[in-house]
Amino acid sequence: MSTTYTERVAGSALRDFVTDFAQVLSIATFFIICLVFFGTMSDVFLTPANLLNIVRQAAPILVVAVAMTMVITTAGIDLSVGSQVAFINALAAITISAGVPWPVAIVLMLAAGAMIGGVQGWFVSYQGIPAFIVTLAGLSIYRGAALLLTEGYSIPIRDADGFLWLGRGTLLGIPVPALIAVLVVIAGFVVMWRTPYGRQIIACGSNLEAARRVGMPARRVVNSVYVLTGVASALAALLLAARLGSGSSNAAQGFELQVIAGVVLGGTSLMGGKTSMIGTVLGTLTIAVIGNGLILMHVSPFFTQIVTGVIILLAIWMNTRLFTGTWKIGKGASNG
Amino acid sequence: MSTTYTERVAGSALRDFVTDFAQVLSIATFFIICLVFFGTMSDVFLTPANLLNIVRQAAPILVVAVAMTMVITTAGIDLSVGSQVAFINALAAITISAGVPWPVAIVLMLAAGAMIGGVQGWFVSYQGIPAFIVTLAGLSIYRGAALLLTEGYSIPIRDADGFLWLGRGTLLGIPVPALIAVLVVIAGFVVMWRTPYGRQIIACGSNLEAARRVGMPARRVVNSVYVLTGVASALAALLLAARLGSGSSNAAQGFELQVIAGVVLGGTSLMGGKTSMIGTVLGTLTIAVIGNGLILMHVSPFFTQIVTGVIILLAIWMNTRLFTGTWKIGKGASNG
Amino acid sequence: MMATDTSIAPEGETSPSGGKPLMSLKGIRKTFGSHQALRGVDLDIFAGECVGLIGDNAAGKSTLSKIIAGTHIPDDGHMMLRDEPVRFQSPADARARHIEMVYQDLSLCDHIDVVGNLFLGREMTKGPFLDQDQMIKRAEEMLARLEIRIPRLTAKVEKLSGGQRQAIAIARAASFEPDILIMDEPTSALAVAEVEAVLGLINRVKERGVGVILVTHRMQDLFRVCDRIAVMYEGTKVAERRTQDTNLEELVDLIVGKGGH
Amino acid sequence: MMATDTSIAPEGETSPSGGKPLMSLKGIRKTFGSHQALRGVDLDIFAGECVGLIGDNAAGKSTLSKIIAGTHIPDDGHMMLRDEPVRFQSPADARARHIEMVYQDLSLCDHIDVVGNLFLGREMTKGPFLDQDQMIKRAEEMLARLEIRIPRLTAKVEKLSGGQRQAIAIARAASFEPDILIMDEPTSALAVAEVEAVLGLINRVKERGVGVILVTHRMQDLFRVCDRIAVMYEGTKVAERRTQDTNLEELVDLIVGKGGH
Amino acid sequence: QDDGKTFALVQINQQALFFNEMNRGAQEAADELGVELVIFNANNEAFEQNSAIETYITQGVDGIAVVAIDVNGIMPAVEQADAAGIPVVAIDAILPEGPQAAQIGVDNAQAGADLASFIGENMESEEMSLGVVGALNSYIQNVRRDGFVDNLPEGVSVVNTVDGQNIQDVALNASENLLTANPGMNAIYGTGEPALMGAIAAVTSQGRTEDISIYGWDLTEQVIQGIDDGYVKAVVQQDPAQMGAEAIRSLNTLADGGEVESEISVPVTIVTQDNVDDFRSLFE
Ligand SMILES: Nc1ncnc2c1ncn2[C@@H]1O[C@H](COP(=O)(O)OP(=O)(O)OP(=O)(O)O)[C@@H](O)[C@H]1O
Ligand SMILES: Nc1ncnc2c1ncn2[C@@H]1O[C@H](COP(=O)(O)OP(=O)(O)OP(=O)(O)O)[C@@H](O)[C@H]1O
Ligand SMILES: O[C@@H]1[C@H](O)[C@H](O)CO[C@H]1O
Ligand SMILES: [Mg+2]
Ligand SMILES: [Mg+2]
Repeated sequence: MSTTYTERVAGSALRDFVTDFAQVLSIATFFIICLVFFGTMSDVFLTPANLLNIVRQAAPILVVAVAMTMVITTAGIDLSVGSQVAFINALAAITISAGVPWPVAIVLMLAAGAMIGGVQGWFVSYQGIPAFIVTLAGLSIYRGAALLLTEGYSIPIRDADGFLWLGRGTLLGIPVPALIAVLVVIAGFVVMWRTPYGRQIIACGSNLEAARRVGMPARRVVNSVYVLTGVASALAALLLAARLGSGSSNAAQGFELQVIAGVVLGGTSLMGGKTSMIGTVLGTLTIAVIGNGLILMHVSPFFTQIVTGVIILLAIWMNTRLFTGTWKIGKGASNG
Repeated sequence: MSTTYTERVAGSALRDFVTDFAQVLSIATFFIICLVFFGTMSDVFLTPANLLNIVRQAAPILVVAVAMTMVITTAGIDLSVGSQVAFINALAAITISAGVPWPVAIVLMLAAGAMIGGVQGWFVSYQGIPAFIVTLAGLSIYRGAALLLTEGYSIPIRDADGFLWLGRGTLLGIPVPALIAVLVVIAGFVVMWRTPYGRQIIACGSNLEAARRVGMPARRVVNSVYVLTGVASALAALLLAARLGSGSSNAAQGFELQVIAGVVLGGTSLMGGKTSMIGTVLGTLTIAVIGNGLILMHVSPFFTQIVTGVIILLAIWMNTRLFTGTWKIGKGASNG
Repeated sequence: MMATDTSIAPEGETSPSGGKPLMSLKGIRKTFGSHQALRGVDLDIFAGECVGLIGDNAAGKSTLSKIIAGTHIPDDGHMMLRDEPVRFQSPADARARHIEMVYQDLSLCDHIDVVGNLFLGREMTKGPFLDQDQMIKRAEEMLARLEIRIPRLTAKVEKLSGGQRQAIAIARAASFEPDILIMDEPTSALAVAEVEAVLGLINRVKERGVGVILVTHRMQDLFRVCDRIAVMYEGTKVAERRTQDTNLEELVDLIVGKGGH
Repeated sequence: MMATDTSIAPEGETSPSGGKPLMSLKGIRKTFGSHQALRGVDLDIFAGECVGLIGDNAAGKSTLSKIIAGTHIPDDGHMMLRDEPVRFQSPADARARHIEMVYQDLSLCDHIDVVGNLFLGREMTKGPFLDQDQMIKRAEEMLARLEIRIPRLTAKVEKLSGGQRQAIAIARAASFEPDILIMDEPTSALAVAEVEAVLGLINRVKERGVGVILVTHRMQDLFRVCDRIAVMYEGTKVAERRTQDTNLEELVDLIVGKGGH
Repeated sequence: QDDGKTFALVQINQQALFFNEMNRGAQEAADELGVELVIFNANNEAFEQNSAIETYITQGVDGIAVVAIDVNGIMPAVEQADAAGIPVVAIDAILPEGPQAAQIGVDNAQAGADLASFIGENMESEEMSLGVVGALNSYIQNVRRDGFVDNLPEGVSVVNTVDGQNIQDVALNASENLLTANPGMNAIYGTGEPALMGAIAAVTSQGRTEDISIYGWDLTEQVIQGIDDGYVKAVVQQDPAQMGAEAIRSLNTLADGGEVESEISVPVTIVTQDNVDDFRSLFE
């Protein structure tokens, strides 16, 4: 008896690529569709001024979304970022009003953010309390603290032009907040893509016990990502304060959901392990573009919320069908 | 050579009990501490009138929390419940104002809730879109729809005393909303504890693929829990409308976070599979009790948010340390 | 590209009964991304016989088993069950046709207790409620037959030892009167006595007319329960032997591609 | 309650070298809830030898292995490493002492690719960045030594076959020059040739002076690589034999409690 | 001095100066009268206001002042308080017919209309195209929007309305987009403090102070700066502190068995460059 042994032939690498990056490809496609659609519907939309506008507006969200991507990758969540932004934003205005030089104030605020995040992260990682509960408590605490600090006043920031430049200035024609956001995004991307720390974050989210077993400092890593959201929230708070020229406890309400929406839309999984920094950027920008585009199209404000929701849902739906291959006709169409 | 073979002696069953029910025991303990504390601090707190008050106030949250427990047990989430409440609540007011008899309106509203939930569930289960995104879109869509219906105003419900009784009346001295909530809680408890459907929900959350492989209708089950949050939201909306005597697009803002907080505080895990209906009830009531107690204690409103957050955090922290046994002194204190 | 063993004796001859196969697969293909997991596989299963399915790691054994159990949908190929063409859209379809499988990854629900996992998808009820007492009683019998000791049937399976978990998966698949029982490396984590119990179980169900597919790397077990052995290589079936016509060395050679003597 | 085999020859005699043990455990106990997983276990591991650890399912083999690897902290008992008392608070502590383990559940990160899992916790870097090219090159060597074929090293391990996954776990533990290598049922999912490769690997690392603990249910493997065999029963060590002084039947009897002839 | 009376003030939120000023006024009045004041912050949740009132009823406070989020929805609680013999006064948001003893504050619709006619009287050009930054989730602000828009003079057209959601940074983004979307627009109306703050930040940071006029509600330091700089033309300023004080004084009278006017009006001022100096002291 003779048997014929043949080896498998490797199929097209493109298929693996599409499978591996389905979610990013999907949000990228949809982002482009949005750009084209709004570009067609409004003359102003694709003007450099408007595009820069969008990036400047999205900058605080982008900055926090980068850190949030890391938190969510560890299967955690940080619901307190909006309150942290409000708190630091108020604290910054008070500090600067009190005469502290603004560069010093910036350093102090970033340190305060790191501390707040560090404490929350400690409860999550070393005490094993669900991140949702810890940061929900934080959401309440820091918003309350912001209220207490400002007593409802919005505190103007005066005589700190250098500081205000952070929010309003431009460098080489590009708004400073946009530049800062781009730097943060690049840093976040490189960290997650090609550093041992990024690898540790993914490992902790994929299989925390496995990460611990291979000797990774799993708890420290989990703790650290909350420090990062703290610092990022502080940075976002500074950008907002500089843009608004004031600090107020009213700032950044619902901010956390906007940030998380961008991250999840970009394909990072709330169950941990699955991450995409590019996806986060595209997800966040998509939401910003929709908000901007609808106003440019003069959609009635009574409809904007409905339209925004429907667009996001249909978009992700369409793209899921496109890229997971379930759109094949007939058999194999259902997966069970 | 002779070897001695002995069998293991089973240790105390109490230890297993404590381990298995750590989270419920912990929230129960804390709930009792809260009762005792506020009872000591305020004469009014433990009066039947106030306690019934608390249950009536918590009723809408409790009703939705029961359904939310099921959703979260499947590793899902429903962020749209607050918006659904606002939408149905506005719709109910409009329907009744339009002259539809209130019993008919109630049936219509519950059906509308089921439909809304069913659509969201379909996207989650049959289309495989993350529940977070689907229901975040829902959060936006239904709030927008409520705004559109009411144009930002509130719509009074008149000449429907039977309907208003649902929110304000009493039966045998107990407020009707409280009775309804208790019925829903009992139903939810029995379903999760002792029915095949409850078992399917847990299985889908624990290991969706395993549930599918043993022939469970996994997708249908996942779809169904969103129908339940839809119906529960509609019921909560009716309770609210009946209590307030009006429908408003502003109703139930931030409601989703309150509901989810109660569920998670009660020990149901956002990662799915781990569930506790009793925990949900205790978690929800704890938050309600803290809110009520702080009002009775005349805590400055600038501090309530801070105090609420701190109490929740410290409570869960204390209890984690108590019941997981990590409080043993010396070795074994750290788990790595 | 197809490379099935053409020189093997025709179907009828390798079958123990000479009758019609219980289940028959033809030209089954399955591709994941760029990877061809199965490149056209034919296989027959007869009632009352055990087919051993062996092959190198990643040869495609589990993929083929899952296709029979309805867990994967093949890209191409036909399946016949008792002469009737079938196309499973989900494991529920296969289970409805009395096809049960022990998965290599066990497919247990960690958050559910031992009893619950044993009866998963087939809970016993009393009225609308789960009949926990009845299930516990039957669970004890089911496990006793596999000689496995599990002290607390209401403990979550998460914390059980590897062997205990595997025994639960086996008990679950074997206890509900399947017509076809697929076992993907069912004894890999079991101790000696428990392996014996599983082999005994296979022989018992065969007598009842069940068709068994046994995927295993434990060559010595094949000769104790299998009537026929199919060898897979890189997504194809390269050989099929009656157990009595072959021996360990030949099988090992066939697996690694030194076959064809 | 303690039930170690008291009639066995004293330590020195079962040791291959007659020297001091590399690692020595005394009176190790571990309880989970109401369940006594380990009820006082003593065990020595010598450099350059392989100790087989066998026993019925749920006997406590994995629990004992995890204690040596720092994954569990014992409730009671002492551990000595090269005459120095040690108390591991985490696997990182054990890894720092060159103790590596292949876990029964493999402990892979499903979302990370093959290379990433092989180097998990020991990533190669170039400056502050991962040196992916270098890692891929070394990963190919690591896997080749185990004769496992994995077509795409940048594929997520999630989708790999059972045997491929196990090979990754083995390669990871064995490739970084451990002093003590604990393998909890490392060959359960491997095909014939791959099992041979692992047994060969064990013999090779023994020659380099590594102390190996092999937990397995494949009795025949024990005789190919082990110098000494410890038998566990219900959380205790009931017997210890030099491989050359025992045989398969005796071991099977010892496992099920018919021992002591 | 202390006759042991306790009054409750049920507030909407504490994130705007308006409410905090009201709280301050109420507190000062309470101190003056020697009564205790407790304040509840509903954080914009309508049903929390009802819950708080119910709790105060059980506790037996001597009077309740409420700034309603949902004017219809608050009524059951108001009726309950009345049934329990506790006097209720409403501040700012006008409640429908009911047992409340007094309505204190501003007619927001009327004030909106007044601002509209102010624009009519002071128009510098024939045409004005105006964008509205509103807060659709605030009943009071919807009233202000409609009162204003419905009474705009000839020549003024509303080109776009955006929703600032009563959050400063949201209002800022919405205002920026409003500016981009309507290059020809030359005026903005902000219906409340966050909306106005957002509009001001947008106009200043985009350097549009030359060609955009801003109108709106509620003074803050930034608004005064804007008036000084000339691009903020007119702002409705209420006297929230006085509203709060009036509420407590009324409750005190009512609790003592007295009677109060059913409508206590606290007039608004339209603040322009002409009279802004009178208000500077508020922010020192
Ligand atoms: N869901 C999947 N997605 C992508 N690739 C898959 C998937 N399932 C299996 N594969 C690939 O198909 C090939 C065959 O896998 P399969 O599990 O069938 O092997 P096997 O013969 O059971 O091997 P083992 O003896 O190691 O269990 C492997 O290369 C595997 O990586
Ligand atoms: N984390 C844990 N929590 C609770 N019980 C546990 C835990 N780990 C192990 N056990 C219990 O301890 C006992 C011993 O388990 P262990 O995994 O050590 O057995 P084993 O000898 O490795 O068995 P197998 O051969 O089946 O792998 C089992 O009864 C198991 O249920
Ligand atoms: O009435 C108030 C104030 O005027 C302030 O603008 C904040 O929000 C509104 O609801
Ligand atoms: Mg397999
Ligand atoms: Mg084990």
